[in-house]
Amino acid sequence: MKLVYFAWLRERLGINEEVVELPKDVETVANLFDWLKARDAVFADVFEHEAIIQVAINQKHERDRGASISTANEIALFPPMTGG
Amino acid sequence: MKLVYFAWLRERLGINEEVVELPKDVETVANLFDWLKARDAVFADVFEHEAIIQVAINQKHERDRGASISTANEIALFPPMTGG
Amino acid sequence: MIKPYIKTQTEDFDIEAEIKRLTANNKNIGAVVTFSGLCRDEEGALSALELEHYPGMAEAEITRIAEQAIERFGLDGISAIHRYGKIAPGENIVLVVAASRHRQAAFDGANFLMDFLKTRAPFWKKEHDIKGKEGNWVDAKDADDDALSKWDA
Amino acid sequence: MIKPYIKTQTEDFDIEAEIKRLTANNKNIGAVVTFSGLCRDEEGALSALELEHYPGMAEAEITRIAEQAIERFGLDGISAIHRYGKIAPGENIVLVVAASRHRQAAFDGANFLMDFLKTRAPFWKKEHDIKGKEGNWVDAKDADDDALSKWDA
Repeated sequence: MKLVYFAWLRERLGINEEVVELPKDVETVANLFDWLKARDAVFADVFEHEAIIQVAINQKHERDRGASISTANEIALFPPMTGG
Repeated sequence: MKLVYFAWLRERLGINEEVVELPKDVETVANLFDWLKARDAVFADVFEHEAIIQVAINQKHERDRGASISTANEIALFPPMTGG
Repeated sequence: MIKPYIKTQTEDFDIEAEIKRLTANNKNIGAVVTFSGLCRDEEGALSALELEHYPGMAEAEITRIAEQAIERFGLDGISAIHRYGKIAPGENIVLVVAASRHRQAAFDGANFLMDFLKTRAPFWKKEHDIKGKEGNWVDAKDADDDALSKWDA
Repeated sequence: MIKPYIKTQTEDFDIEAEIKRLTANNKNIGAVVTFSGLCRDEEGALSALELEHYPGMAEAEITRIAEQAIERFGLDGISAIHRYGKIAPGENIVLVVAASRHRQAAFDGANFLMDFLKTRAPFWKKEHDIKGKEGNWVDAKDADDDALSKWDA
């Protein structure tokens, strides 16, 4: 599965994107957040106020942290959007 | 005093503008309407449904038929406006 | 003190140039809204609209409404150009441009000026049909009067 | 079936050309509203905004919102062009154009798309100050979330 990062998330994590192999029990957005934080101290730090982090699954915005990620090819993580 | 006419009022009356000498007792918009109708059968006809005729005194829209015309240099008569 | 730019003219206008007129010397403008009103062909029945106006009063009335819009919405600039004479379907009739720091003020300013212009600016439209015959003077619409009520304070 | 014209690009856009794109083949359009969002210089403090976007999702989200606008307001056309990359004060960032038979639909369509684009389209702005230093990422504004509430059915 591909993970992509934008804006200050990208900058603070120091990566644009990565391909990860998730364990079988990482089934939801919330599971993914926990897995990322456990994996890496920088992620744990950046995800400290994780409530504001926005998620898109296969390029669709997903607000439900309980949403399944089982069919996801690409998950994006980013701050609140400031377009326009 | 100058009277100016626009749109279908102008067309039906057959004049763009005229200079008139009003009698002393023609003091309001309502008086002017009565005076014009009495003066001319075409005016009487065109002013039959006079409620929709709009008035501008010195280029300012005036909805009050009782408004004084004593300081007017120019009075315009026209149908409801359809700009934009 | 912001001054409206108001014109009546027979020729077409350049929207890009009119936007630049408001933004060129003010880099704190964040939002520009334009409204252009076009002549519709009424499903092919219309060959032209002929617009008559009351010179002097037309510019004065639009200026008065535009000054209200500046004050009410805190605009950094507002312009209106209204054409008169014969206008073919697909051609521009009227342009309003409103500029502000923030977007809602620009939207409201342009919308407000258009609503008042429709019923307060001394212009009248006559239809010419496709056979070249002069047709009817367009009636004022109740919907245009109703549109004003949304601006009641 | 009306299809929105949606683009993300680094280069500036031509507002006049974008209006023509919607009106050229439809003489029953009577109203065109454009919104342009410009980079403000924040009283001279800002040298540029840098816009980052999520390619693919950005176009898809704006298209989705634009399709809602067509349906909801009965538009005859709608376009949006959003720039990304470095943008200097006074330059355009985003353009929305909405066309309809009648003016309120065009105003509402453009306003609706802008409100949703602000908080739903995956773009992020970073400030560069006049000393050339990369500054902060712009925070999302509560006011932009609040603006959406006016579209609750």
